[in-house]
Amino acid sequence: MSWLTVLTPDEWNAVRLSVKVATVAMLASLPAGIATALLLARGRFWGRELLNGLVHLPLVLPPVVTGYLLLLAFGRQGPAGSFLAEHFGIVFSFRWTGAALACAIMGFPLMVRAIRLSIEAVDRKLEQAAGTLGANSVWVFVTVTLPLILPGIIAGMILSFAKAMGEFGATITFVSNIPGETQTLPSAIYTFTQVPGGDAGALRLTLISITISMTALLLSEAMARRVGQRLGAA
Amino acid sequence: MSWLTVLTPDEWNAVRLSVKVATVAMLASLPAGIATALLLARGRFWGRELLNGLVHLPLVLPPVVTGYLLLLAFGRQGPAGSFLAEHFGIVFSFRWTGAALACAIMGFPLMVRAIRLSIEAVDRKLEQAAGTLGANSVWVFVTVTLPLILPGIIAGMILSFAKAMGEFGATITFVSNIPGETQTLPSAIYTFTQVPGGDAGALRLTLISITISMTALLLSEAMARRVGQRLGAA
Amino acid sequence: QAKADDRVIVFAAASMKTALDAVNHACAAEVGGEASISYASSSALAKQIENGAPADIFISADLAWMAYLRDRNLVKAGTVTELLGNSIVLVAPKDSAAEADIREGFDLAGLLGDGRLAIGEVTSVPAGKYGREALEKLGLWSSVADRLAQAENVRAALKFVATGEAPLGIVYASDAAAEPGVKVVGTFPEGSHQPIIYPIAQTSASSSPEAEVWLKCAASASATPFYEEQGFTVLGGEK
Amino acid sequence: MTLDVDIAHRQGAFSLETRFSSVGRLTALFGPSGSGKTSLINIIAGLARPERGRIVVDGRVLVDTERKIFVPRHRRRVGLVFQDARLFPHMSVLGNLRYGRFFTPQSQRYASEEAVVELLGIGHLLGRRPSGLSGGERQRVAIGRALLASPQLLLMDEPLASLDEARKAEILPYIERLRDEMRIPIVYVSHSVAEVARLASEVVVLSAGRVAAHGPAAAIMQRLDLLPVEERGEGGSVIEAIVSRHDDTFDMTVLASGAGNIRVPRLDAPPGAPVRLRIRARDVIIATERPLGLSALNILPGRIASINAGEGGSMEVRIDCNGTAILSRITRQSLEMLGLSPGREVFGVIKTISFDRANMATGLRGEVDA
Amino acid sequence: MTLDVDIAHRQGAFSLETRFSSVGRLTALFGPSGSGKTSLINIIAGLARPERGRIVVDGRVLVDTERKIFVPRHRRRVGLVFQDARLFPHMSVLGNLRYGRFFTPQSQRYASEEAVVELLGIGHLLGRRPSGLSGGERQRVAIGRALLASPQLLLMDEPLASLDEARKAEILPYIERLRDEMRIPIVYVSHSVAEVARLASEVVVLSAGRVAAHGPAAAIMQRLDLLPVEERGEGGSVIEAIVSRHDDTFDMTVLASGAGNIRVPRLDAPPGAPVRLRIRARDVIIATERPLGLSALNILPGRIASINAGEGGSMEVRIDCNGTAILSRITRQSLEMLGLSPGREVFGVIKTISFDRANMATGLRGEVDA
Ligand SMILES: Nc1ncnc2c1ncn2[C@@H]1O[C@H](COP(=O)(O)OP(=O)(O)OP(=O)(O)O)[C@@H](O)[C@H]1O
Ligand SMILES: Nc1ncnc2c1ncn2[C@@H]1O[C@H](COP(=O)(O)OP(=O)(O)OP(=O)(O)O)[C@@H](O)[C@H]1O
Ligand SMILES: [Mg+2]
Ligand SMILES: [Mg+2]
Repeated sequence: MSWLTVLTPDEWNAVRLSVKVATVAMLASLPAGIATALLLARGRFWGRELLNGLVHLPLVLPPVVTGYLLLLAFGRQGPAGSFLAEHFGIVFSFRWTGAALACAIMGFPLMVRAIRLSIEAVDRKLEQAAGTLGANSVWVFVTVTLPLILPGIIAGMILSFAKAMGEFGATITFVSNIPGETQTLPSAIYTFTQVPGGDAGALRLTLISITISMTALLLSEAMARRVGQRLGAA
Repeated sequence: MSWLTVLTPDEWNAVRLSVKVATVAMLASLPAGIATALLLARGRFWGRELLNGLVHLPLVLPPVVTGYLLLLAFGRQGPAGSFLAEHFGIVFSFRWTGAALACAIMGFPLMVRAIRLSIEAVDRKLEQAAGTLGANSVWVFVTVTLPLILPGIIAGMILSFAKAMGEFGATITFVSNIPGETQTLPSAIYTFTQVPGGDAGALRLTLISITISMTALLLSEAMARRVGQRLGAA
Repeated sequence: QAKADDRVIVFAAASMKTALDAVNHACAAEVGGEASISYASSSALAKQIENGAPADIFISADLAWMAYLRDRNLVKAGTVTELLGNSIVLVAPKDSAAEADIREGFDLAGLLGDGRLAIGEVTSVPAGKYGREALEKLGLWSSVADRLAQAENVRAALKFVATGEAPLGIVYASDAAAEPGVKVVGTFPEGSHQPIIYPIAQTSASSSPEAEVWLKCAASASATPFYEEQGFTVLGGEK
Repeated sequence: MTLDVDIAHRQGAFSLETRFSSVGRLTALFGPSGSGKTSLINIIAGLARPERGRIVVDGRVLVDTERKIFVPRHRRRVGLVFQDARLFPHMSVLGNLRYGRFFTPQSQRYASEEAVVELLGIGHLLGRRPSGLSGGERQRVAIGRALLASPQLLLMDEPLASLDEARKAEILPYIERLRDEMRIPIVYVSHSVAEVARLASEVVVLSAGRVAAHGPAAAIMQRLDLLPVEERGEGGSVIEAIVSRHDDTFDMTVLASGAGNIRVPRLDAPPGAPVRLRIRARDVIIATERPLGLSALNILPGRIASINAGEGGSMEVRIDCNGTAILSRITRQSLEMLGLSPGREVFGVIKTISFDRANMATGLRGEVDA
Repeated sequence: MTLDVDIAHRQGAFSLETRFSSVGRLTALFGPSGSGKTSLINIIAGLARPERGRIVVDGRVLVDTERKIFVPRHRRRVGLVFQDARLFPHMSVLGNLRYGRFFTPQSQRYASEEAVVELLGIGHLLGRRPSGLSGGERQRVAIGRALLASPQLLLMDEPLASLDEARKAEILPYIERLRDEMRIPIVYVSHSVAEVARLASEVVVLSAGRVAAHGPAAAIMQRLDLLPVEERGEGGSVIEAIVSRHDDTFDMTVLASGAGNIRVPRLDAPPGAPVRLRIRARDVIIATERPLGLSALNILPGRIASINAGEGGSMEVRIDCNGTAILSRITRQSLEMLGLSPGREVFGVIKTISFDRANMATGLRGEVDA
């Protein structure tokens, strides 16, 4: 591929890293995304609106602020960061895992909303039917609700992935811009835009980023179509 | 209110401007959002995937890039910008309208996806029923589809609004950060983070931004609940 | 002009906000009203001016973006002035025991331990560029090149240090002075890098006499205390 | 009405290839589950586009694939009562009912809201949402919604399946009135022979997507072999009569028919009104001499025209009463015991009580033999 | 089975306050649209939580609001055939059918997949999605899905409403077998008197959320006044008999009953087998002297026990045939003409042909009078 030769090793690293970070962010936040969507769609508990607000925060806050808050919480000295590092050996600071965390959090409101919309559209009578057939609530969820909300889950995943491919404000503020470790494509692109004459480089990387995202998007659409057919939509 | 006295006139301007920009961005993009969602959910035309990709671009691109592209296209010298200015007298460059445009575009993929998910969940048999009762496709849409996708529309609107309240990367790149004209809350917050000792100011504005967004969120949830009840959801 | 009123519009690097706001306030009487100051990164501002932004004055955080505009005749060459200077320092978290005498070959890597050196992005952020130049000059670059934590801007680099995320950082003296979470470990010697200069100029598109007045006022002795209070050195001299 | 259907259509493994032409005022679609009734109805309503063929209603071409005609559904003015009510969940019951009215020109509205609401007994539901209705209530609202759009052709897909008999009994006469007074052509899907016999002027029997039989209701009803085994008890002869007089003392009506006078429970029709009468074959007893001291009031003299073996040891005896055929179903044992054979003079004995409203229809005169 | 229900529940303006206790093997729920049948079924299945009350099935407390017991629906082992099929759209027909099996311990599975698929005639649909099924096909799959979960109590909400008579006739005997051989207690909602009379050992009549009548099927079926007006034609006496012998020559079966021998079309039951017989009141002719030369084979001597006025000029005559009550419905004219009065000796005349499968049930002996 001619791209390979056009890209510097650092840029090539950024491409690989971005895909890794976006994929991990998307997959790792999925269980929490589904759980949160479920809580928000179905739960009737105190603090529901608080949770809802919290989920939306990364959307509302300028990414720099989110990044800074992440730094305070999940940094080496942050309460969550030091706890996780001590007890689970999970370190975010200046690691690609931190980039994934930042991307996951930035994409979280989008993922949750998509899944939640799907959950709210589920015909609860089908869940009742599953219950009378002997399925407890976990099984009902796994065998009925989950398959029915697949379109929403797919939409949530692609939104999260796409957001991760474009996110850099929170990432760079949280875990810096270390080539090979935390320098994702958007960070690299941003750097290019900040130097006179960097437009060509920015454009090149942007095109790569677009190509990757569009491939993911096409994949997701194909998956959604298959799911849609399975659900018998016209 | 004590906030009023704490805020400088420029900051107060930024608050008002942000609300205006977010509201206008949300409302102005709604018709296009619905139309695009409809096309993507129902349309079977050449270029569908292209449109889909285009809609997702602002999510994928670093906001700075989006802002720069907007500057190139809708700036005073840009093709779209000069066309609109000449023929319709609509000027975006360095106006609050430009900030609204940037926010609308940044929130567009979120809005479209939410509405699209709702459209895909509509039982098309109900539309058929409306057809047999004499409604042509426009009436079917207005009287059946539209009310049924209201939850998605509300979700799309609040996502767009929240995004607009947090967006600054594209905005500041496109229309700069001119107090009273294009300085929105996130831009103002950003500026604070760039100077020593600005954290207190940033925090203050951030809290205001959160308050506004959470109010909007609560409103949207209340609306969605009412709509949900009307739809007879359990 | 596309702007709504005829206030002077200043495009300035974001790091100057505190000082420049004060200067703006002080000059209001002389100019006949406060200017509107749009703070953003120098790159964004330069590109906006290139695309017809209604700015009267441009203050860049480095010479490169000013040169970019001057090469395109977007600023009035005669008005370009080196307004302020700054220096870069090595900082550590305030409770750090690190001490350093910054000179050629000192053991920066040893001081870092297994931590990272926070710095502005070395190709795009001015403070990062100066930092890199200094490190190269002092022969330290190769020992820390892969130990950097580059930030989007110098403030973010400072945050890395202030939160203890990075044990050391290279930032402007002006930033270090105002951040209670850090202490200055050492100052990079003059001559270890290009002079740090914030140039100011009036744009070619600006025809407002108030803008000239504003520029003069901002560059005048009466503004000096405001700059110095924020840790800048005042240069004042044509280039 | 004339309804010409000649279409071919596939969906999945199922192919519908249907050709018939009905001149009846109410055409019944009859056939087992999965035989294509709903599919056909959907095609007539314009919900599905047949692969090939023509549909013409009263000279109006709705579909002609050859001439590339496909009238969109909202211009067909075809009312459709769906098998699954399909109410609009976001509208109240009243909103649902009024939906179609809006699209009907004032001059063409014939259905009155009060009358329909009253008829369907849904007055107390008007403010409710469909989600709060019972199955039968939902179906009633769906019927009302279709009626209130004042369609020019009414398609009803098992409209009464989920209703109790009392409710059915109230709605059936209204459908008769639509058919007769409003002269709205109707296509009616039903599994109930009683309903079909009562309402239909023509019957189309579908089987696996093909027309298995088709003709005037009277003819199809006499062909017991066309009916599902379990429904044969409901089959019999359909004859025409005229209200001769009312017997107020005993609350009865005397009908004059070709086969003689027939006493039935009181009918709400003026003397002279035409009446269509279904006489179940199993309700007809055959007597070789005029019986005495019997509670059955109708004793019709006639001559055996033919005898055929039915299923399960039963015999179908056709009695020619003055030129009108009456079908009787008896056991072979009775046949042999009484020594019945064609040509023999006998009496058809029928209880008055065996005629109930489900067996008598007014207003279909002239179409029985069409 | 014993089923004790004593609950109070509100939904919107509708209040359900139902109290009955059924010991029958199949309890029929009967009542007009909107009377609360589905609501009651939902509460028994655990889909709704009653505001107050108790539900006990065979000594197992499912709900007791006072003791704060509410067994969750998945632990009730209550199979529910919904009025609206509610198939899982994301599974094939086979997936739907097998769904419940997964949650049933191997030892408790009694329904065989092949048998159920065969019975319901859905073998050709197994690979399909529910969206590609016709209304009746969907309902059949729903029945199969509930059966294959091998429930310990089966609730069926108008399961056969959308099916044709032929299909019904195939499924009814299976339900009888479930009831009799598997001894699965069943609660069955239906609008069809024929179905209820055939299947039910007990009947609960609901009206506006209250129990209007309740008792053994035989008793309820005799009380014509409890039936909806239009269903009274279907009412009559339910008597017990025993297969006496088969008449191979004429393909008939002779039943021995308290009222005398009764000839019916051939039944598939061995001599000695108990049979339950519904004799429609309208099918019974009264003769003052033993009729001759009549095709009707069953002539039961008896004495008039009572005479009541029915609706619409009809009279209900109860004939005591050797201690077994036979109900006859005749016109007032016949009554006066024949000069009938209580105590008078008469003959009840009934055609063999008027008994069809829908009127005869095997295997319910001993529960008629329970
Ligand atoms: N969710 C609800 N909210 C309010 N009222 C309801 C709700 N569901 C049902 N009802 C009302 O409760 C009553 C009983 O409903 P139910 O479905 O039990 O009737 P049903 O006897 O099954 O009737 P059908 O034979 O028509 O199915 C009806 O009047 C109905 O309108
Ligand atoms: N969307 C579809 N795709 C494939 N096959 C279908 C589809 N819809 C219906 N069918 C099949 O077409 C046949 C006819 O269906 P249709 O709904 O017309 O039957 P019906 O006569 O109305 O039956 P019922 O009395 O059960 O409602 C059935 O065999 C059904 O399985
Ligand atoms: Mg159908
Ligand atoms: Mg019901």
